[in-house]
Amino acid sequence: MAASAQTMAETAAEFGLKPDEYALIVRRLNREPNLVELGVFSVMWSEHCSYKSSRVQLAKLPTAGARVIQGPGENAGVVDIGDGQACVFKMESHNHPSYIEPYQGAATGVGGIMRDVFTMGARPIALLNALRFGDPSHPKTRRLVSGVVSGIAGYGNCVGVPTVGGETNFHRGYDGNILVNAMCVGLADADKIFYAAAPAAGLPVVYFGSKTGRDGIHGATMASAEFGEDSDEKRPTVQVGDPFAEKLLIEATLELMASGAVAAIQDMGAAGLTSSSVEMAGKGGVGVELDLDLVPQREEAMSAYEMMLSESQERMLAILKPGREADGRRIFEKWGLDAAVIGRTTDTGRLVLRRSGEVVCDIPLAPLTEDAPRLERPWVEPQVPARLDPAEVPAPDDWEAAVLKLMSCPDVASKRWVWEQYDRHVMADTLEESATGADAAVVRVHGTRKALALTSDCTPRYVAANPFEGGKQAVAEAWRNLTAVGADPIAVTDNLNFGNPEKPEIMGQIARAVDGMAEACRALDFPVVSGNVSLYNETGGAAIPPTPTVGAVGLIPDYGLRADFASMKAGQALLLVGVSHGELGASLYLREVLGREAGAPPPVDLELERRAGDFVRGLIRGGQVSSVHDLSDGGLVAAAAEMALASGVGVELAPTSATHAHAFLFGEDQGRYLVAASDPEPIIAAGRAGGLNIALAGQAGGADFACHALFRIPLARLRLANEAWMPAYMDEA
Amino acid sequence: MKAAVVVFPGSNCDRDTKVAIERATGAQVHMVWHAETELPAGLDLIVLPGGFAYGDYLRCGAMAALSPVMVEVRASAERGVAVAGICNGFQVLCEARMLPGALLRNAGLKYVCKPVELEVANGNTRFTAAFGGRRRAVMTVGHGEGNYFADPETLDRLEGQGQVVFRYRDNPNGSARDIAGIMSERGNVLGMMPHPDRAFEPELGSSDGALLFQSVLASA
Amino acid sequence: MKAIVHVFLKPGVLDVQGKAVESALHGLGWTGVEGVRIGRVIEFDIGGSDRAAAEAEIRAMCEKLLANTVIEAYRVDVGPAP
Amino acid sequence: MKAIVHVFLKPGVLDVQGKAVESALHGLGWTGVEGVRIGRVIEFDIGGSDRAAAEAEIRAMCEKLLANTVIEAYRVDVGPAP
Ligand SMILES: Nc1ncnc2c1ncn2[C@@H]1O[C@H](COP(=O)(O)OP(=O)(O)O)[C@@H](O)[C@H]1O
Ligand SMILES: [Mg+2]
Repeated sequence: MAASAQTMAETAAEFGLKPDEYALIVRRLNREPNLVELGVFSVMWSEHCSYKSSRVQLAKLPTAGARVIQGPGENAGVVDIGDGQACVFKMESHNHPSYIEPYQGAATGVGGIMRDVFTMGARPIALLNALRFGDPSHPKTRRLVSGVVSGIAGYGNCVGVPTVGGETNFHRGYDGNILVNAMCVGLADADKIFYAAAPAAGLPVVYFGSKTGRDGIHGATMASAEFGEDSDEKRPTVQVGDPFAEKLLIEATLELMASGAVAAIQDMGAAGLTSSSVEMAGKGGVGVELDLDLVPQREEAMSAYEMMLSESQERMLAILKPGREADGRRIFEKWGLDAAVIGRTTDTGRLVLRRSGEVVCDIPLAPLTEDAPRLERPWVEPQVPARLDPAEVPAPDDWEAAVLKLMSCPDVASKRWVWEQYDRHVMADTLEESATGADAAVVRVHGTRKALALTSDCTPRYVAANPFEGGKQAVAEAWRNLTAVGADPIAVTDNLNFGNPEKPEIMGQIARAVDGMAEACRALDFPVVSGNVSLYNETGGAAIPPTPTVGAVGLIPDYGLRADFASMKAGQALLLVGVSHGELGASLYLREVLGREAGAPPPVDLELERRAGDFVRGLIRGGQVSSVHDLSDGGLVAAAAEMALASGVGVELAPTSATHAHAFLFGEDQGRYLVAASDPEPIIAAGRAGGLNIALAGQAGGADFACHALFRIPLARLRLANEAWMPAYMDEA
Repeated sequence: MKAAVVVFPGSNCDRDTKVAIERATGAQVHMVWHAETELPAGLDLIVLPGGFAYGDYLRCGAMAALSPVMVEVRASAERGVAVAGICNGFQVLCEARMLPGALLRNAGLKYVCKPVELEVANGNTRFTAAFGGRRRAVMTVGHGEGNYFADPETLDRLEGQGQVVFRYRDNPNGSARDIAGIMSERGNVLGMMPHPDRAFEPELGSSDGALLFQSVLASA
Repeated sequence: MKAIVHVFLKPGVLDVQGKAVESALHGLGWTGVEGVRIGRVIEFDIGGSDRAAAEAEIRAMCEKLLANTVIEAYRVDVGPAP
Repeated sequence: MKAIVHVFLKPGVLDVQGKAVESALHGLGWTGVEGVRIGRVIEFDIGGSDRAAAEAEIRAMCEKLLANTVIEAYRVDVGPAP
């Protein structure tokens, strides 16, 4: 600790602090920090904890709404779902750790996001995950897929929370930086939400959960650093998850909350003990004193620095009400958890740490949060391509081959190989999930007729082509997916995955994508209540495609009136709701069949989006239709094919536009739905009366997926094309 | 009917099982913590639920089989009380040697979660009487170690004595002779990998699991 | 003293994991590899200095918990403390 | 020749199984047991008779497949064919 000023400034640079940031610390302290203090500042001011590059951008997102109980700023967002109940949810990334050690990286990602949810008093009831991998032919991809999927399964299955949905994409843009975004949804009583702010001085600070080891020291700063060629050397930072400990932690935490002993509570996530204690004290405007000797330790001779920065998993910090230590002791003993009172809140406004009787850190708390850098990073307007005229895009030479190619391409092919490894049914309230053929997962609110609809969406190729439209589209698609099962969309969580924000082009992607998301959220009354930012997703200077993942929650008042796309019946008419211009820019047809990535993505008309959605939801709620599918990747062909496969009934498509049949069939125009109807006339009339485009697009029946003269494919063949790709790929030695 | 569901640290189908029994039979269901050394009096059914007791570390069910409450569970079984182990509970019963054989890693080496079609191989048991001669049932499985193993003589004996209660119609895990569920010689201890506790009403895709609990009710 | 316990599946029990590893090794070009078996090894320290007594204790642990003798066989080695 | 590969978590990496087994053994009354670590052992036959060459091959197999070197360390023993 007796390092010279010179050395400490150098260490600061190694910790990722910029010279001006270091100077600010010295000014605030009126002296040089010691190593522990420097460590505390460096993690609190890291991108991961401080959101220094993105805060200005995030401020643009709408966060208020009639149902919002808690917006961004706590561990998770909270929305009102009626009857005194609340839904608590958030999404978080574990990208870098999953690339380094896919199983543990993904597993601890799931563990971390669950802790954010039960920390607020909610029982986790569903998990989703949004995964982006590199090109299937990249030598690392298969191993990463296999490790990530078994890590998610290994953790979620053991804890006993169903993994009900998600997405899996492949693109060479993720070769060196995969994305693992996990979302957790929980249920709580609206009047029993728990927060992090320490309410007063003089209260005991209790540590409980697993012991502290040297896991992931500096993980939070690692998550904010670009990968170099030496990323294999960053190994010691790998954290190992213990889902069994997490399960005990959930039960113990909820029991402790129910006992009335908890005044404030916070999980130890990134930057563990540092960020949890700083945030609890900081939010409550009090100080905190910890005696680190009392922290349950797994390894010998840990320094104060190591203990403060350890990212050992499955740990919690709680501030108890006066005199309630005995409740804690009883509950921790029952669940076999390590626990200790490690300190108290104070009225000094300072963070004071002791180790072996010595004060090893004594700094004011305010600068850690208030002075955290908030950067107005420079950005440039992204270059966006012009709209692609359908007339300039060739039709397929071989229609049948094109349809089969599309349905078996990695992004569209069935992900059964993935989701069959996830327990989707535990808790016995899952109604729709990955396997059942529905645009959103549907999970009952236990013991009621209500259900939550859950989805996660982003189309990175759109965002790459036009960040603003792509950002809008991600939100609109999430809203549409919730609508397609009959839910009222309520609120959004997001995970902004981008490259290095110090580059103005990347900052431009962030700024415009967030603008697009904000516009869509406003237009659709779809506030953002929580989220996470993951930057520096670059290797060797190449950034990932911009990927602002949107997770969303909707409410179904009575799950008896909902829709899926697996119940279409022979003889039903297929109605297409929405406007079709034949947008082929940035489409899957272009990429997978023609091998081109070009053109503007389909624009989203938010006003039409809303009208079409409200109309379709009305049909579902009125019991007029029960089989609905939104149109997205692969356009009408993919949507109709998926309905046919899920329902086990053939479809004969009837292109309404004679010109450019391929643009009509493969175009990815937004704001559209396919609806199966036994009595189509009144629906068409009602739609048109409401000013909507609605037309007959096909007929269900037979055993083929067909479109008049263009193609006729037996369902069995289509199914094989759709199902075979992933198992064949994963089982290749 | 009076039933108990044992809760081990790491059980995660305990609530599901309670709800399933209540909805299927109207029975009163007690939750019994694994550290208890006594069970409620007058039980007609004890269920060891699914989950990952003790994290399934070392071997699935191994540590749970040594839990204090298992002494009473065994004693109750010896007195003829119906005991059912579902999924992880089946693993616990095998580890406790209350049922023969063992559950190995799935042949596909992966956790598998999916609906399976079952053959009711013995419809004349305390656990299947309410199937009323129905030979088919649908439930879901969700496990990584459900590959039933026993030596050939044991398998012959199980088959010969009608102790095979359920079979898979399309084996998801490599189980010997497609076995999905077996019972003890005396017929009062059942172990099965599929989840009747996730198949108790049509909204869940099947209500066949309710018949299992109703069978026990009828014999109570 | 240091205890080392090896636990393997008994010969009649198909070692699916061993089989999978064997075919993966073949796929990677190591075609000469045969008879792959995968087991568990459990190491721990145990007090006392009477080797025979320790070994008896450890066998009892195996019978009770560390191995499932329906499907597994075990081997116990006791050495001096490391 | 016979290859025996032991794979253990590197020091400092949380061994969740070891931790669980240790507390179970304590619960069963074996309170003197400490420092339980659980690993994998992989045994197989490998052709040839050049011990050093075989060992190099087996190390390559460990790096490529048998061990996850991010969190695990391994030890290779080669002996004569059984
Ligand atoms: N992209 C985003 N959009 C909205 N809110 C965000 C976003 N990113 C982070 N937040 C909010 O900022 C707060 C801090 O986030 P984070 O540090 O990830 O939480 P934690 O420390 O609990 O993991 C949370 O309330 C989170 O919801
Ligand atoms: Mg948190």
